[in-house]
Amino acid sequence: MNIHDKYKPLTFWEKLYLPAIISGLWLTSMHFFRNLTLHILRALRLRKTADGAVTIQYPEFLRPLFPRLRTMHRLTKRDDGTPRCVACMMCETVCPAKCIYIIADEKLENPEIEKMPESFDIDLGLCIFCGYCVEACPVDAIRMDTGILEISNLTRKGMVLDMETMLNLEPMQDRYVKYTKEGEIVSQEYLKQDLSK
Amino acid sequence: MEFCKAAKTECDKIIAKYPEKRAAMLPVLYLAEKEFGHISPEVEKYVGKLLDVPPVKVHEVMTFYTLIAAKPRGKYHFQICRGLSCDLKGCVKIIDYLSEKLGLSSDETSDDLMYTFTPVECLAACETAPMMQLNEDYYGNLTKEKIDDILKENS
Amino acid sequence: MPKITIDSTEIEVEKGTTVIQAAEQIGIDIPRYCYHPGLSIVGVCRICLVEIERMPKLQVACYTPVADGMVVHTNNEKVQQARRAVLEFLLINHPLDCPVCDQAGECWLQNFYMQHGLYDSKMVEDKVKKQKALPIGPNVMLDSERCILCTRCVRFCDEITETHELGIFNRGDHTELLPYPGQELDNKYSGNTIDICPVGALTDKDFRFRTRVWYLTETPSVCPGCSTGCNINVHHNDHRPYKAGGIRVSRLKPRYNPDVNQWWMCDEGRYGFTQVDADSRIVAPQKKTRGDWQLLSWQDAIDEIATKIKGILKKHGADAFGVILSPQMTNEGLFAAKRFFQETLEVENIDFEVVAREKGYADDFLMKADKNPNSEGAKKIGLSAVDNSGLEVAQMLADAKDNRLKALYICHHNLEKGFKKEEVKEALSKVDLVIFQGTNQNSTSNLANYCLPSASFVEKDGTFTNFAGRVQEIHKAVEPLGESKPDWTIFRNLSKRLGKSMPYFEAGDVFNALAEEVDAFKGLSYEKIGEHGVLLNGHRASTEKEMGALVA
Amino acid sequence: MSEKIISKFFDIEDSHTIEIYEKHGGYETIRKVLKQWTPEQIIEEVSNANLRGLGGAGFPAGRKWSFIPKDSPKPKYLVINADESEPGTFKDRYVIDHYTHGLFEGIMIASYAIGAHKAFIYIRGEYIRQTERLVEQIEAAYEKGYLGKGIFGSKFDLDLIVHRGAGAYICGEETALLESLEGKKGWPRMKPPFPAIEGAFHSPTIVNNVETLAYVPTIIKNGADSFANLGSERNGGLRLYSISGHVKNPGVYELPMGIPLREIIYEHAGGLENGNGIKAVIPGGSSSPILTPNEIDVNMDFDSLAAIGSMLGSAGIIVMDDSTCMVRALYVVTRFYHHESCGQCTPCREGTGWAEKVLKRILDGAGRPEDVDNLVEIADNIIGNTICPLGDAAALPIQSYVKKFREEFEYHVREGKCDVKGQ
Amino acid sequence: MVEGIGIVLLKLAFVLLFVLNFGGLLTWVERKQSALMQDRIGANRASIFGIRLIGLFHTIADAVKMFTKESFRPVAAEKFLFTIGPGISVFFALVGFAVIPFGDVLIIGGKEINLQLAPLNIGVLYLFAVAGMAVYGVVLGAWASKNNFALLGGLRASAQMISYEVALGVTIIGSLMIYQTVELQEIVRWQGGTLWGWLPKWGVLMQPVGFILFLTVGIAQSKRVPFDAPEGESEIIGYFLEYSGMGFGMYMLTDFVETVMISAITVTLFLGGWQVPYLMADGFHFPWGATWQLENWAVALLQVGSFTLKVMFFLWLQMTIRWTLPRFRYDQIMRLGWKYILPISLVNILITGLIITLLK
Repeated sequence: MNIHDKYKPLTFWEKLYLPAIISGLWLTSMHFFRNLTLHILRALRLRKTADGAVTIQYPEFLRPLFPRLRTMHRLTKRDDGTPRCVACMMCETVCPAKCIYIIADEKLENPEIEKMPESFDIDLGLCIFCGYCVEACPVDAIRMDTGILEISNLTRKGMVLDMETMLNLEPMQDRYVKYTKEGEIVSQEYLKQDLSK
Repeated sequence: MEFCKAAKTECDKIIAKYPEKRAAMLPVLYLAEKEFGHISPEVEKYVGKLLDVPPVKVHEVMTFYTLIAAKPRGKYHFQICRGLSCDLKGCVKIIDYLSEKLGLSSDETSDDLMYTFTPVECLAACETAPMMQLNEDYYGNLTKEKIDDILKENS
Repeated sequence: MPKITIDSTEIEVEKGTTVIQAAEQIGIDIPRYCYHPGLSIVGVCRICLVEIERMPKLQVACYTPVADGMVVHTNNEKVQQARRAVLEFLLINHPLDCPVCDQAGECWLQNFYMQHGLYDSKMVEDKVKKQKALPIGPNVMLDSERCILCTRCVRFCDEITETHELGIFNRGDHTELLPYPGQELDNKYSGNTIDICPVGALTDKDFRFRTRVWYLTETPSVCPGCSTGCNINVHHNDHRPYKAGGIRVSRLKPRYNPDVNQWWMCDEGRYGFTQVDADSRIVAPQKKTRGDWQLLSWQDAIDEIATKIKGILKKHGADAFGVILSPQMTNEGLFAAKRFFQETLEVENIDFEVVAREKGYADDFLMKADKNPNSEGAKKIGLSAVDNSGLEVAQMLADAKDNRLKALYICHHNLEKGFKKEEVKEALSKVDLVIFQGTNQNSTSNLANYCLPSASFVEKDGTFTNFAGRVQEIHKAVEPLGESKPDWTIFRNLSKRLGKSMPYFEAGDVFNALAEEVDAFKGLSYEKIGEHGVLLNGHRASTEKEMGALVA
Repeated sequence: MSEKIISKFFDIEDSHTIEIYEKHGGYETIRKVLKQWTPEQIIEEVSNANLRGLGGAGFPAGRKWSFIPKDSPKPKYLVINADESEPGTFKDRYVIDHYTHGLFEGIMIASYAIGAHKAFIYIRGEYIRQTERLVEQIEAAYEKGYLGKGIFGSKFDLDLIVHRGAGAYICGEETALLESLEGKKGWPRMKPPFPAIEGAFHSPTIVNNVETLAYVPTIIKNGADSFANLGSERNGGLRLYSISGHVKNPGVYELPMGIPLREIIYEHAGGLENGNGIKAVIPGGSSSPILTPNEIDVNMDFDSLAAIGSMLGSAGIIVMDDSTCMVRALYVVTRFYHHESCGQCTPCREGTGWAEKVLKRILDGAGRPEDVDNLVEIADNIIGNTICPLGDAAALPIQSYVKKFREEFEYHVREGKCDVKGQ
Repeated sequence: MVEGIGIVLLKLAFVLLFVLNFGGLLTWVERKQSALMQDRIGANRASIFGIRLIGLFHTIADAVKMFTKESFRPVAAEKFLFTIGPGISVFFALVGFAVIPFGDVLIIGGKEINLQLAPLNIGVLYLFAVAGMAVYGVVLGAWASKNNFALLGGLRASAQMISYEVALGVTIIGSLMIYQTVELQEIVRWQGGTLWGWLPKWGVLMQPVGFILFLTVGIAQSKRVPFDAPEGESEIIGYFLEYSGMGFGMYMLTDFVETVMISAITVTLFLGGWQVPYLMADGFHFPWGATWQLENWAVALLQVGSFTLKVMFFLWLQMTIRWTLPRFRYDQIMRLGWKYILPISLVNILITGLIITLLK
C-alpha cells in the first residue's frame, strides 16, 4: 500500500511550490513591515501601546506557572521535620539522567520508618527535569513545585542540591495558576500585566 | 525453679504414661501452672528440660493454647461464653454486665489477683445458654440476678 | 519410573519425586514460599496449588508425590485463581513498605504478585500490627509484620543447625515468627535464614540499606574462608559505586552445589569478605626506604627485585633463598610460583604451610579448622617442603636468624599467626631481601623490603582445590584494586624479566599447563571444571565425606 | 421410636459408676468379645451396623478400623476425640457424664478390634469436671482389673489415658489432635499418610469420636442389624442430637438417624420460644451451611443433608427465630473461626480474620456495596485450599448465609442498620 | 609600489570590515527580524551602562562569550584537524569576496582604483573553486570530533554541498552565455546597459529562471534553513556538535558570511552589482534625455551604496526565507537538487542558447 494514497494529490500550482513559498514569504513579510513600523513609531514615542509584540518582559513580569510545570525539586517533610523520604531509591533508579544520589541510613528509633536518607543530592547540571522522580516516589517525598526556574551556577559543584537545601524549599503557590472547581483558570493577573511600562 | 517433690513424682508419673516424653507437654504444663501459678519463661525452660524439648517449642505450645496462663490469673477466672447459641440468647448483655460488675474488660485480671475476666468462644454447653465457666464449674441460664448471686458466693 | 504429564509435557521421573520437582525438571516454575529442597515439606503457604486430574481439590505441588499417569495442570484458570487468592490473603496483613524493605527486588511476594497476582486490593481494614525492625541476632534483623509464616527459617534452625532459636507463636492471624524470648539467633549459620526467607522478614544487618539489590551484579565464585570451599555468588555493586563509599563487594550468597555446601554457607565465610575493600589493601608496588614506604611502578619494582634476586643468587646461591607460598593462593598462582622459583630461579626452599597457633573453629557441617581454601591444591602441586627436599617455614626462620638465609619471598601469610611476634621480627630483620606479596598489609608485610600488590579472590579468575580434592573455579567480579595483579601474573612477569618467559595469558592457560604437568590434575582442563567443580584424580565423589555428617 | 441406648442413662442416678453400669448389663459385651470374637468379626459387625463417625465427618467406623495395617510392627493406638468444640454441640459431655463406662466398654472393644494397647481420651480443656470424672472412673476400672494388664482376665492389655487439651478448637481435627497429643501445637498435618497408617507417635492410630464408640457395645451386644434397622439406609442406628438456640427445651435427644428436622424441633424440643417463627436452622454445628424454614423437613442423616447442600456434622442443631439478625449471627460464627484458626496455612489464617473484619464493619454500619460479594469471594478462595477442613468450616457458613439471606446483608450495607425487629 | 600595496590593503580592510560586520550584525538581524516576523520583541537585554540600543550589544556579548567560553575538545578527537576545522571553514567563506566588485572605478589623484579586491579574469571560476573548498572545513571538523553524530552531520553536509555545487555551476551558465565573460567586473559592467533604451539589462531580467534557481542553490550552499539538514542542532545534531566557544563561533560565522557571500554573488550576477540605473561614469543619463552630471567620487559612492543596499536586500530576503520555510528532509534536499534544479538549469541553458542563436 502506498501510504501517500490517503493524501489529496497536489495540484500543479502546489507542485510548483514557488507560489506557496511566495505567499508564505508575503505573510511573514507583512508581519515584518507592520511590526517594524509599529516598533519604530513606539520608539519615537508616537505610539504607546505594545502592539506588534506578544512578548512578556520576563524578569519584570512573571507568567503564572501551570501546575504541571516541573520546576526545581524539593523534599517534603514529616510533621516532626524529618524528611518524608525513606531512601527507597526509586527515584534514583528511574532517573534517566542518573543525577540523583542517595545514601540511606538506618533509623531504628522509629521502626515504622526504619530508613531515611543520610544524604540526598540532585545534580541539577545533569537533571533533565523529566519529573520521573516525582512520579516514582511512593511516599510523596519529592516534588517539583518550588516555582524556581532560574537555575544557574558558576561551578559544577554548585549545581548539586543537597538534602538540607531541598528540605528547606517551599512550594511557591503564588506563581501557580489556580483553577475553579469547573477547571477554569481564575488567577491570570500576570497575563493581564500592562507591558507598556 | 523446680517442682516440689510431690509434683516431681506426679510429673514422672505423667511422663511415664506416654510413649514419648514430649507428649506429656500439656499435662506437665498444667501441673506447672498449678505449682507456679503461671508459666513464666523460667518454667518454660524447666519444662523443656524435663521433656527434652527446646524451650522454644514449649513457648510455641504455650502461646498456641488459650487455657495455659502465661500471666498470673485471678483466683476466680470468669470465662463467659459468647458463642452463637449464647449470642442468640443475649449473652452480650450478660458479658457487659459482668464486665461492669468486675470492673474489668476482656482478658484483664484485677490488680488484687482476685478476678480474671475472659469472654471466650463456645464452651459446649449451648443448652444452658447464656452460660459461663467459673474456674472448674459451668454456670448456665445466666441472668443478671444470677450473676449477682454467683459474685456474692465467690468473693 | 512413573510417567506423568505436566501442562501437556510428558516426563518420566524417579519414584518419590514431588510434582514441584518434576515440573522443575521440565522448566516449569511453580511458585512456592514454604517449599525448600533442603528442608522438610510442610505445605503451609498454599501458593503451589496445582490441578491434578481426577482429584476433587487442588493439590499442593510441593507435597504431592507423582503417580503413574498423573495429569497435572500448573497454569489453568482454576490454578491461577487459587494463586491470586493466596497472594491476596498473604498481602492482607503484609505491610506494603516495599520502598523501605531491603528485600524489594528479590522478594518472592513481589515477584509472584507481578507474575500471578495483579489484582486490585479489596482490603480496607486495618492490618494486624506486629513487631518491626527487631534485631534478633548479630546478623539478622526481623520484621515480623512482613513474615508470611512459611516457617523456612524455623525449619532451618530445627533441622539443619538444630539450634532451635526460632518459633511460631500464637495462632490465627496473630501468628508471629519470633526468636525464643531472651535467645538470640546467633548460630554459626544464621545468615542462611536470610537467604531462604522469601520476603523481607529476615534481613541482613550487614547488608541492610547499603544499596538496592537491583544495582548488584552477581558473579559465581568460591568462598576462600576455609578448606570446605563453599560455592558462592559474589554480589558486587557496579552500578552505584558511590553508594557504598568504595565498598565494591556488597555481600556473598551461597550458590547451590550438591556435592559441597548444598544451599548453605557459614556466617564466618559470608561476612568474611571485608578485607577485599579494606583500607589495609596494598594497592601499588612499594619499597621501604629508611623506614618509609615509597610507591613504585610495576616496571621499576620488577626491575629492582629481579636485580636483587639475581645478585643474591649469584653471591649466596639458591640455598640462601627461601620461599613461603600460601594456600590462600589459587592453583594458578601456586603453579606459576612453582615454575618461577623451581625452574627460573632453581630454588629449593619452598614451603607453604604455616600452622596457625590458634585452632580455627570447625564443626561437622561446613566449617573446617583449616581456614585456607587451597591447602589441598598446594599439597597436590607439590609445594610442601617434603616434596622439594627444602626447608620448612620454621626452619627458614631459624636459618634466617642464623644469617644463613639472605632472601625471603613471602606470599600472603601473616607469619605471626604461626610464630611468635619477636621471633618473626628477629628473623626477618636479618634477611637482606624480604619480599612480601599479598592483598592486604599485615605485620609481616610491614617487615618486608618490598610489597607487591596481589589481586584478591574477587578480582581474578582461577581455581581452588578444597579439602576433598574438588577443583572449583573463582571468577573475576570486579577489577583489581589499584595496581594489584593476580599472583600468577606477577610471577610470570618476574620470570620473564629474569630470562624465562611463561606463555600464559589468562588463568586458564596456567591451569591447563598445570593439568599437563601435575599428576593429580592430569586429564582436567579449565574448560571442563564447570559450575560445580571437578574432583582431582584419586578422589571419589562422596557427599557425606565432603560435607561431614550433614543432617538429611 | 422409644428405643434409647445412651440417653436412658441420663436420668439414672450415678449412672457413671461401674456398679450402676454393670447393673444395667454393662461390661457383658466386652467379656463375651474377649472370649469369643476375633477382631475381624468386630470390624465386620460394626461395618454392617452402618455406624458412621459421629464426630462430624461421618466416615464409616468399621471401614476406618479396617485400614489399620495388620502386619505393622509398630504399636497401635486408639485416640478418642472428646475435644468437643463445635458451637452448638454438647452431646459428648452428656456421654462422659452419664455413660462413662459405656464409653470405656466401647473403647475396649475398639482397641481389641484394632489391636491397640494404649488408648487416649483427648478431652477438651474446659471440661474439667468431666476430666475428673474420667480419671476417677478409670482408676476404678483399673482397680477392678477392667483396665491394665490382662483386662477381664483375658490376655488383652489396655491402658486408658486421659489427655486434657488446652483450649483449641482445631484439636478436634484428627491430625491436629494427634499433634497436640504428641505435645506440639495443634497444627494439622498434611495427608496422606492418614492416621490409620501413621498417626500418633508415627504409629497406626484410629481416632474416633466419643459418641461413635459409645454405640459400639450395643451394636456388638444386639447385633449389627438391630442397630442398623433403627436408622435410615446407609446411616445406622441412633444418634445424639444437641439442640440449642431459640427452642423451648434445648438439650440432647437420642433419636434415630434420618428423623425429620422439623420433628426434632417441634416435637422433641418443644417448638420455639414465645411462639416465634423459625428464621433459620443450623443442622450440624456452626460450620454446616444454614437451612431456611422451607428446608427443615429434611431427614437428619448424612446423605439427605448433603443432598440439599448442607451437612449433618456433629448434629448440633441451632435454631434461630425470626428476631435474629443473620449478619450478627454470621459475624459471631466467623469470629469463632477466626479465633480458632491455627495460623498454619495462608488462606484460613488470613481469610477468617479478613471476613470477620468485613462483617464487623457491616455490623457497625460502615459496609460498602461490594462487601457482600467480597465475603463470598473470600469464602470461595478459602474452600478447598487449606490443609485441614477448618478453612472449609469457616467458609461454608459465609457462603450459605450470604446466599440465603442476601437481602438482609444488602439492607445492612445500604442502611447501616438491621431490618429485624428488636435488634 | 608602496602606494599600490596601500591601496590594496585599504580595499582589503574595506571588504573585510564590510563582510565581517555584516556577518556579525546578521546575528542581530536574525534575532530582531525573526522577532518582528513573529510578533515578538527580540533580543534587547544586553546593556552597557543601562543603554540597550535595541539589542545591538548582543552581538558584542556573543563575541565576548564565544571568546571566553571553555573551548572543549573531546579526548578522542584529532587534535590538529579539530582545531583548524573551523578556521578552514571561515577562511574559504571569506576569500571569495576577493573577486566581488563593489564599485566601478574610483579616481583619486588621477590614479584609477578598481573597486574590486582582485580583478581576476576567471572571477566566477575562482568563486566556485573557493566555494568548493568550504566543504573541507565542515567535513574535517565533523570527522575530527570522533563523534558519530557529528560525523553523520558532516556527511550530510558534504553530500549536500557537493550536490549543490554542481547545480550552482550549472545555474549560471545561462547568464554567462549572455555576458560572454567570467570576469565579474565585466559582468557587472555588461549589466549597465539598457534594453530598448530604458530597461536596465540586469541579469534577473535576462535570466529570471536562472536567478531563482541560483538563489535557491545559494541558500542551500549556506546550509541554512530550509536547507539546514547538516546542522539541525536541536533535532538531528549537526557536524559541529563537539565544538564550543570560538570553534563553534567560527562555524556560525561561516554560515553568516556565506549568507553575505551568496547575497553579494547574486547581486553581482543578477542585480547589476554596483550598477545604479541610468548612472554612467559621468552621471545620470535618463531615458527621457535628461542628464545629471556628477563627480567621479559621487558616482563611486552611489555605486558602492547601491551595491550595499542590494546586498542588504538579499540578506533581508534570505532571512525572511529562513524564518518562513520549514526544513527540508534530507531526501527532499537531494531530490530537489538532482531531480529538479539540475534538469531545469540544463533546459534553461538550452533555451538560452537557442534564443542567443536565434537573435544572432
